[in-house]
Amino acid sequence: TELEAGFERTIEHHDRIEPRDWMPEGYRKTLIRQIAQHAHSEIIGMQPEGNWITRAPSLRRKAILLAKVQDEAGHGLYLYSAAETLGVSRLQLTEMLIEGKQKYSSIFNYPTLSYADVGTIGWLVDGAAICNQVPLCRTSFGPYGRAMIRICKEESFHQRQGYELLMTMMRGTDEQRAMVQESVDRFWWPALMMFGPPDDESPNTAQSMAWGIKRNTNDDLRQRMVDMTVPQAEALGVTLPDPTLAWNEERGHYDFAEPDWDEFLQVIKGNGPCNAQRLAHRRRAHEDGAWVREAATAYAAKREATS
Amino acid sequence: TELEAGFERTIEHHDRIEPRDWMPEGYRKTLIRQIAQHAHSEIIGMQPEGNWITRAPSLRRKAILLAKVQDEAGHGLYLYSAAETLGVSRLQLTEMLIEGKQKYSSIFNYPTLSYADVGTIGWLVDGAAICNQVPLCRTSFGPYGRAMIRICKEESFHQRQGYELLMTMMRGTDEQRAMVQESVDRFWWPALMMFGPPDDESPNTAQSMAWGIKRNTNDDLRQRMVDMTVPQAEALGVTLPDPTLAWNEERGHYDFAEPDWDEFLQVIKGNGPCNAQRLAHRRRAHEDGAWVREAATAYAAKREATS
Amino acid sequence: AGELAQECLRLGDDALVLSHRLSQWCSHAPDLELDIALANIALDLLGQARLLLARAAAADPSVVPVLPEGSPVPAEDALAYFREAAAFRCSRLVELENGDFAQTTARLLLVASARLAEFERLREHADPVLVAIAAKGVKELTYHRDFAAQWFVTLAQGTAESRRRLEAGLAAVWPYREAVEPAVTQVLTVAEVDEPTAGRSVSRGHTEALSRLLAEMQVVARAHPRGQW
Amino acid sequence: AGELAQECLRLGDDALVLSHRLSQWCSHAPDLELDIALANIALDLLGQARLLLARAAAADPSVVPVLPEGSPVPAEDALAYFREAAAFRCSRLVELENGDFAQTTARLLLVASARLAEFERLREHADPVLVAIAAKGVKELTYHRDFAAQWFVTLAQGTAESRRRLEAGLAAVWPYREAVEPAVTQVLTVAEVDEPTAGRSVSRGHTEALSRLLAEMQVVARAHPRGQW
Repeated sequence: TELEAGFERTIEHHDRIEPRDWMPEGYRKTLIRQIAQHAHSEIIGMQPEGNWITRAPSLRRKAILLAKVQDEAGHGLYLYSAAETLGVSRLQLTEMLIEGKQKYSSIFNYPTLSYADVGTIGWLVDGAAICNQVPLCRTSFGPYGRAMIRICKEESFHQRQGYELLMTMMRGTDEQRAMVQESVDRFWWPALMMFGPPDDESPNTAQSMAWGIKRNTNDDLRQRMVDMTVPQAEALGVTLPDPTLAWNEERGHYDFAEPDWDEFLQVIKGNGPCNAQRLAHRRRAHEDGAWVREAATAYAAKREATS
Repeated sequence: TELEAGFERTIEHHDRIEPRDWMPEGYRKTLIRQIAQHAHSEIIGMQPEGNWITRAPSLRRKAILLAKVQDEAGHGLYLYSAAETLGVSRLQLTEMLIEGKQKYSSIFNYPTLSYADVGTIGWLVDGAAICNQVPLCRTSFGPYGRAMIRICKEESFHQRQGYELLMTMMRGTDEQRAMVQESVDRFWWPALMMFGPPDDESPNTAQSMAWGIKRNTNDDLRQRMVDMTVPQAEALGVTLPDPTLAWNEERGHYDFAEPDWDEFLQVIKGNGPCNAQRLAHRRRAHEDGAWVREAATAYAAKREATS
Repeated sequence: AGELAQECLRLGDDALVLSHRLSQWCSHAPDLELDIALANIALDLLGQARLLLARAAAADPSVVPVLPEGSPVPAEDALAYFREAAAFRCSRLVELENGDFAQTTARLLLVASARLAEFERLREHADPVLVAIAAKGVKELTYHRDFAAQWFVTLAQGTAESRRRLEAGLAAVWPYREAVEPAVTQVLTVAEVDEPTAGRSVSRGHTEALSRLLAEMQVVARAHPRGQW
Repeated sequence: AGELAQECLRLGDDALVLSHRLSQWCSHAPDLELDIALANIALDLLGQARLLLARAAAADPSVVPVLPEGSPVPAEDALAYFREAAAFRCSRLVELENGDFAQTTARLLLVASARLAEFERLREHADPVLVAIAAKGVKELTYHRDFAAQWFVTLAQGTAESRRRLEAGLAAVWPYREAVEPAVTQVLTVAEVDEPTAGRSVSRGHTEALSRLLAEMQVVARAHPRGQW
C-alpha cells in the first residue's frame, strides 16, 4: 500500500517516524515493548543504587548519588512519555511491570553489596547501557530517538562519575581497593550479559534492525564494550575476572570468554538474586502511593468544577 | 453485713483475699485498675530496652538484654492472669491500653538514647520498681501478692545486671563513662517521679492503704529510693544531677530536691517524649497479630470439631 | 566564634537530618514526579547542610571530631559522620520517621516555614558567610514551603482517605513543633484543617529515631576513617 | 584447623544472623506467648553462635579480626561485630527480612530442619568440641523445628487469610532454600500445602539485607573498639 511504502521509504532514508505517521502494527508493538522495557529498567534501576543513598560515605557522594538516582527517575519519565505517543498510558505500563508482564534489564536483579558497587554500576552498567543506547539515538522512531539523545548525555556523565569514584577509592586504603576489586568481580559478567544472548540465539534482532529500532547486533555491542573497558580497567588497576581476556592482533579486538548463559536464562526466568525483591519494592511503592494519586485527581476535579 | 465484716477481718489480720472470696466492688475495681496498670507497664516497658537489643555491643550483653525483655513479657503474663481472676480478660485490658483508657508507668514515656540507658533502667527504674513492689508482696489480694513475689525476685536480678553493666562501662573508656553519666542525668528525675505525686496530692492513697493494696506512701518510698541509691552512685562514680542532695543527720535520710511535677503532669497527660510512639507500637503489634490469633482460634476449633 | 559555630551546627544538622529523611523516599514516592521533587528538596537541604557545617568548622575548629592521623576526611564529613547522636544539635521534629506522604508533607510544612522565617532573619546576621548562605537558602525554602503547602491543601481537600491521613500525619508531628509560623496557620485555614489540640511534647534530648538514622548514615564512613571517597 | 574454623564460622554465622532476625520480633509478636517463644529460640541460637564463633577462633586465630592494641573485646565479639558483610559465611536464607509471622515461620521451618539434620551428622565429627555443641544443639533445634511445624500447620489450616499469608511467606523464602529435608516435605503434606514451583535463586554473594542488618547490629561495638561491656 501507499502507507507501507511511505513507511519503508522513511526507514530506508534513516528519517524519523513520528507518532502521527502511519506505522505497521508490529513496529508499534515492538517499539512499545522496547521503550517500556527501557523505561522500566530506569525505574527498577533506581533500587540497587538507591540502596546506598542513606549510607553514602561523604556528603559530596551522597549528593552525587541522590542526583543520579533522581536522573534515572527523569529518564523513566521521558521514556514513558515517548511510549505514550504510541497510545499506551504510563499507568498501563506500570501495571504490566508490577504484574511481571513486561521485562526490565536483568542487570538490576543483582544485589548491591558495598559502596564500591555504586561506582561499578556507573562504570560498567552505565557503560554497557551507553554502548546499547548511543546507536538508539539514531533509532527510526522520533520521540524515542530524541529521548535517547538526552538520556545518553546524562548517562555518560554518570559513567564518568562512577569511574571517578572507583579511581578515588583505588587511591585510598587497601580495604577500599579490595572492595573495588570484589565489586568488579561480581558485576563484570552480569554487565556483559546486558547486551542479550549471542546473536545466533537472538531471533528478533533481524526484524528490529530492518525497522531501524536496533542498529547493532548483541555480539557487536558486547565486543565494543569489552574493547572499551579493558584499558579503563588497566588504568584503574583492577583485574577483570576473565583469565582468557587477551588482545587479538588479527581481529583487532580483545578475545574474552562466554558469560554463563545458564545464569542469564535463570535471571530472565525470574530466578535472579533480587527479581522478587525488585518487583515487590516497585509494587509496594505503587500501591502505597495510590491514595495520594487519587487525592490529587479528586482535588484537581474539584478545582475544575469550581473554576 | 456478714460478708463485709469477714472481708474487713481478713484485711485487718493481713491475710489474703482470694478470687472466690467476697470483696467490695470498689476494692475489685481499684485492684483491676492497679494490676492492669502494672501489667501494661511491663509490656510497654519492653520497648525502651527492646530498642537496643539489635544494637547490643557484645553477644553476652545481647543475651542478657533479650532474656530480660523476655522476662518482662512473662511478668505481663502473670499480672494479666492475676487480673483475670477478678473477671476481666487480657484482651479487654489490652484494648483499654491501646485506646488510652488505662495507664502505664510514666517512666516508659522517656526515650532510650544510648546503650548506657539499658544499665540505667536496670539500676534506677528497676530499683524504683522494687521499692514500689516489695511491699506489694504482702498485698491483701492473693494472686497479685504471689505474682509480685515472683516478679520481685526477677526484678532484683535485673537490677543487679543493670548496675553491673554500668560498673563495667565505668571501668571502660572515657567515652563510656561520659555515656553513663549522661544517661543517669536523664533518668534520675523521671525515676523519682515513678513513685507518683507528693502525698498531699495523692488522693487515693488513704483508701488503698486501708484496703492493704498499698503499703507505703509515695513520699516514703521515694525517700527509701534516694537513701538506697546515693551510696550506689558513689560506688559507681557518677554524680546524681541534684546539687541539693545531702545527708541530713537529724532526719537520718538524704535531703533532695523536688522533681519537676509540671513535667510529670505533662507526661501523665500524654505529652511525654514518647507517649504516642509507645502506644502506636503496641497498637500496631496487636493489630498486625490479629490474623495469627484468629488463625490459632480457628485451627483449635477445627481440631476440636474433628476429635 | 563558638556561638556562631553552634548556630551553624544547629541549622546544618536540621538540614542534614531532614535531607536524609527525604532521601529515604527515593524510589518509594507515590509517583515519579513526586520522587523527583522530594529528591530535589533533599538535595537543596543537603547543600545547605554542607555550607553550614563547613562554616561551623571554620568558625570554631574545636567542634570538629578528631580523626586518626592522616585521615583525608574533610570537616563537613567529620561533623556529619563522626559525631555521636548526643552531639547533634538538630530538633526532634526533623528526626522523626517519615510516616506516610501525608506525615512527610505536614512535617515539611512546619520545618520549611520555620526555617524560612529564620533564614529571612539571618540575612541581617553579622557573619557575611551566613548571610550568603541564608540568601541562597531563602529561595530554596520558599519553594519547599510552597510545595508542602500545595500538597497539604491537596490532601486535605482531596479524598476522605487523604484527609484522614493528613490529619493523622499532622497530629503525629505537631507535638514536636517549635514556633508555628503565620504561614502555617494560613495553610491550615485554606485547607480547612484545625490545629491539633496536643501540647508540645516534653523533651529529654533527642528521639530514639536519631541514633538509628545515624547508625545507617554513618556506617560506611566509620568503617573507613582513613578512606577516600 | 582452617577447615574446622570455616565450618564453625558458617554454622555460627547462620545462628547469629537468624537469632538477630528473631530478636527483632521482641515486643512485636502477635501475642505474649509468641513473643516469649521467639525470644527463646533467638536465645538458643545466640548461645549456639557464641560457642561456634569461639570454637572457630580457637581452631584458627587468623580468622579473628585484629582490633586496636589494648582492646578487651573477646574473640566471639571480634568475629560478630568487626567483620564486614563480605566476610560473613551465613546463607542468604537467614539474612532475609522477617516479613510477617507466616514468612518467619516458613523460614524457621526450613532453617531449623536443615540445621537439625546437619547437627545430627556433626555428632560424628572428629572435633570433640563441635560434637558437644551439636549434642546440645540437637535438642534445641528439635524444639525450634517442632515449633515452626506446629505453627506452619496452624496457619495453613487456620483461616483463609492465614493460609494466603503462609503460602506467600513460603514462596518468598523458598528460592533461598538449600537442602529441603524430608521433615519439611512431611510438614507440607500434613499442612496440605504444595511446594512452591520457583527454582533456586542465582547467588552472587549475600543479600542486600545483610549489610543493613550488620550496620545496626555492629554500630555500638564499632563506635567503641576499646570499650568494655
